[in-house]
Amino acid sequence: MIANALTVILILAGLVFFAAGTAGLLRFPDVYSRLHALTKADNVGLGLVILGLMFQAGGPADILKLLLIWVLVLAAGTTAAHMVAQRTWTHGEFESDR
Amino acid sequence: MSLFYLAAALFLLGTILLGLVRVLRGPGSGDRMLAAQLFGTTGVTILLLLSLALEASALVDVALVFALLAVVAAVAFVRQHGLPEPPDTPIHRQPPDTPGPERHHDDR
Amino acid sequence: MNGLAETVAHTLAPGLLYPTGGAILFALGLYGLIRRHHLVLRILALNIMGSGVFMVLLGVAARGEGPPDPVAQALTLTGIVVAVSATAFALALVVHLTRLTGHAVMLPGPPDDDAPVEDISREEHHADGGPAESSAGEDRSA
Amino acid sequence: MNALLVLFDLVLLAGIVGVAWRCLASTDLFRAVVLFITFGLLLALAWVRLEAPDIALAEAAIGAGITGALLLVTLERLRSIMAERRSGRPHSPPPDPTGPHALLRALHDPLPEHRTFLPALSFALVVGGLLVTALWHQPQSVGLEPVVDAHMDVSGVDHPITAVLLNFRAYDTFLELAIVLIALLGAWSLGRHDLIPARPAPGPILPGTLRLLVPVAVVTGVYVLWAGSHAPGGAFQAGAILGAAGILLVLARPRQLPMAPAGPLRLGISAGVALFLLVGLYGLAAGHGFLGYAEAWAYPLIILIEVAATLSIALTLVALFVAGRPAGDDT
Amino acid sequence: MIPANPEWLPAGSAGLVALSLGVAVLATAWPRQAHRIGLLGALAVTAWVLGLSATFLHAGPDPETAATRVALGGWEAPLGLMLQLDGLSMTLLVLTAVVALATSLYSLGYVHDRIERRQFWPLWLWLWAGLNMLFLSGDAFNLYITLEVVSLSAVALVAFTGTAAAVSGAVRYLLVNILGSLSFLMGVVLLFGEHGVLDLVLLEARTEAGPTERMAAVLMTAGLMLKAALFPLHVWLAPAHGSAPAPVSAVLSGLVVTGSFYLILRLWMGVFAPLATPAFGILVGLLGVGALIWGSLQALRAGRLKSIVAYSTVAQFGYLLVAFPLMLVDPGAWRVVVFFAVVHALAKASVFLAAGTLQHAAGHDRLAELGAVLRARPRTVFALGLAGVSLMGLPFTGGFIAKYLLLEAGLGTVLAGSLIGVLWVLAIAGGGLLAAAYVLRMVAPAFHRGRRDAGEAVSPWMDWVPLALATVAALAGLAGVLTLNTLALTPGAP
Repeated sequence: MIANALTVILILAGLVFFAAGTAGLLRFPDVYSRLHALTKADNVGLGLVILGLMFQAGGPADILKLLLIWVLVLAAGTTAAHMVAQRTWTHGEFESDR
Repeated sequence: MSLFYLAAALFLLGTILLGLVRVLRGPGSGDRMLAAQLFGTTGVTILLLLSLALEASALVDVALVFALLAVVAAVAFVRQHGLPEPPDTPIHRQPPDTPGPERHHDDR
Repeated sequence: MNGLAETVAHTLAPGLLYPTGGAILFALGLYGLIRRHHLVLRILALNIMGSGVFMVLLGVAARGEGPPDPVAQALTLTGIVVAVSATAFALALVVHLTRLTGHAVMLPGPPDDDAPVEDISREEHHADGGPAESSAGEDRSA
Repeated sequence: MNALLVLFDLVLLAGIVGVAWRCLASTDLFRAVVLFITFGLLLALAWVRLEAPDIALAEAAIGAGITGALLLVTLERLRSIMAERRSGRPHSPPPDPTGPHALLRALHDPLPEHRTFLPALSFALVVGGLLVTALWHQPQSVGLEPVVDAHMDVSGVDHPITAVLLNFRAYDTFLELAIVLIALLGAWSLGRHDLIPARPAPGPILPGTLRLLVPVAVVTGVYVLWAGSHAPGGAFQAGAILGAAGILLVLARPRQLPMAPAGPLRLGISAGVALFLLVGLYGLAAGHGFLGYAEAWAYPLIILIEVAATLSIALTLVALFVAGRPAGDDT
Repeated sequence: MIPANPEWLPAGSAGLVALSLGVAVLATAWPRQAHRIGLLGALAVTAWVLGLSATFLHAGPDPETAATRVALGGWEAPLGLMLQLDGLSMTLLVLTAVVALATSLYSLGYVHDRIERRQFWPLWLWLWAGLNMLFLSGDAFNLYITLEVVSLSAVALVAFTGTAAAVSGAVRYLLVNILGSLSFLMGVVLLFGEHGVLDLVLLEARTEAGPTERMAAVLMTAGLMLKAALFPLHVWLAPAHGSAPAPVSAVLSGLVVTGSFYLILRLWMGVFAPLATPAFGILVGLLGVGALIWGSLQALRAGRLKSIVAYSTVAQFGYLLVAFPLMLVDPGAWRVVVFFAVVHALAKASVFLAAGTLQHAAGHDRLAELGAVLRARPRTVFALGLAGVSLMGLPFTGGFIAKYLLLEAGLGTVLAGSLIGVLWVLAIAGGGLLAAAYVLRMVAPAFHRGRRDAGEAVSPWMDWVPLALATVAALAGLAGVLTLNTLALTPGAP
């Protein structure tokens, strides 16, 4: 019961971060600030949801899998943010027309 | 409980659809790539939630694969072949140990 | 009233909803294929049509009560692999065509005209490498 | 629960169709590609809803790992070719719609885009409408599920889809492997490859990520392959994951990696079909029919074929990504 | 002589699949020896097919139970996949073997570059294996897969010369092929959704004229018509066939297109038989008349030798469409149609091979400038003419017999009181005249006075193979009775 309640609370908190990430993606003025929005959702939003889901996991293997997913998404988010920022920095923001 | 997971998944699906506005508007390719990256993360989360809502544990594996390969598109986006690099940008101020000799080995 | 509710429920069951979506995707891909001339977009349109076919197949397999039909899922998997291979090959062809002609839209295909036709059985056209090679090679060394 | 599921389905389908529509209507190729990647993500969710986790797994590996990277790199290749042409030698003029045989060409060639709106729309509407009508009239056929279920105990594996793919309809799967191979042979026949140059990493982040991802990808690939005998997974999904890891290496390698020698590469890409064929011939000789197995041998033979197929698929996908044939293939 | 044993047929069919696949895999894995593997493989596969057909004719399945069905992996339909060997597939397998053997021998001379050989042979062997599998397949989804094997390898071969024209033709061909395959697959999916089986025989037993069948018939037929370049979906054909290397053009026009047509015929004789109505037949027949006229006119105004031949394929396939309404009146007419397709494939392949020889000698194939080479190469011109005569349908050639039988069937329609039958008869007779006109266009320069110039030396293979194949096409009439008898061994067919 407590586990369920914790799950619900953590997932709800995670959703808030996702919503904030999307809002930032839509509202922020340029790429660099939008990067921040993205990382919030990646790191914290998914992290909270996964934390919540761990309370429902069947065994240590499942927990490990969930943790692995989180680590992988963290790495992907970090790399993607870095790459996009770098490309924008070197090539400018508006070079998509082809 | 599964109703809650499903509702959460539906909410996240809604954020993806909202985020599509950024892909459509751009304006730069960086913005679009960022949005795609966010969708990837959101998709992983939706899959995890659905795995509980629909009681299908295999979906965790699907989420794992998405998480694993989320970075490929971003890397492809940045590190492409023959990208004409405008001079006088930060990367060019570094010592030019860039692809010159290596390309030689590479192509033939 | 009850009958109406039942009809609606039947219509909204995944077994009917998704095949309908698949049919829409198929038609949409067809529409895009006719309208768009850039070859990359045409390839995307064909992929979308393919996804429509797979969605119909999986939707049809998920109809009814029991577990979904594994044969349909196996066929879909095979179909997806075929689609990916064809896409990769098509993209390679498009890149090659662009290298040769400078644009990635379909050339008008006047069937006869005096477009030079290279004959691979003749020696002088390929001192080293294939003819594909000799034309592509210049671009790369440049 | 049911109402919410229906809502989920409706939103998902609307999203899928909307993304596909915007993708095809896009004037910017990059936007079209990003939308197509999103389309793949949403499709995976649809496959999940249709109780097809195997397909979702394949879609994840392909959509995220293979097709997305392939399309992005194709755009970049196209762009660099165009840039080279603009700066270099003159290029042939774009197709002229009013040449000497304009009428003839109009018959042979697509109309200009703005004049196709009505014909295309009405054609697509008719096709879609007829399809929907036919689908709505279909009965709820049981399909082949009971038949497969009745034969699971003699198939050698516990996962029905793997049983269909590698035992009941092994011939289709064999030809599927052949098609991947033919696509590569076709790409190779176009010319030598055009490798993306190695570049030193611009910071510590990418190499660090690579060091984490590539081993995890290998482990995941093996896991998915192993899981295939009793749960969603299998040779193609595993091959696609390993292939995506290979593509990542090709893209992000900080320095030149040794080239794969041509002979072993040829053997590697054809190992899957070759082994499959040998097993099939053995079945023919032993009286189980072409591509048949003795019941006791089914499991080990299926695993053997799957391992070879995984390796071949992974290699072939990476080679398709690189596109041209290796220089060593011509010596 | 050992008496032929009907028990050999299943193993023989599976063995044919395994053998042709084995040759292709071997050539892929060992490209350096690909041409040698290919030559040996071509001989072996041809021998195997001929042996199989001899067994089939002697010990053949009795016409009642008819087709030999092979359960692959020992799994019977509906669970497993079945191969299916009957008179129709046997005839086309033999046709494939003859044309493919000729093409292989020709390619020994045509593709002689060391590096090109390695690319050409594996793809060509996959194409051949794909065709063999297509004719043997008895399962709707498997047909889709084999169609893909055929079309991907065919596209790669079209792009083979690597010129802008060839690659652009290949891209068009690939897109058309993928579209056709997807349309076909959607039809298969509809049928599977309705009936829950994929096996053609089981499907045939379950189909009736419902909305699913109608839509599936439309989708599958349209997809295959695209692939077969049947009028009006033919626009991709000339660029692809005209710019491919000569042996590839020969196989595309002779076999690949025939393969799609075979499938249309098979589906309409089996699964979709309940849907065939006279109105539908007349519609198809009108398309055929359109194809005859349009293709012939294009062939008459084309400036390049290979384009003329490519357009004549569009025209000649018009005959096959015209035959559809005849088949509805006289159910036995389908055998004549297949016989016509066989003769056409042989003649068309030899014309393309001869054209390839001339193109090689002259360095181009612009008809206006080919005179000197034509005058200096009587052997090739003779091959061109002999095959052309067969295409026109002059007496004593295979083409004559085929057209004669078609006309007979058409007159039968008229006698049966169908007014529109007159149109079919006129089309069949008039098409022959148009064919005569474009064939004469091709060979006429040889009889003008003028300079002779043999041009580039050609290998003996390229010199003799077209002539040999053209002779086979001309003599195919002698095998007419044999072919018709073989075809009679098709189950469910009148």
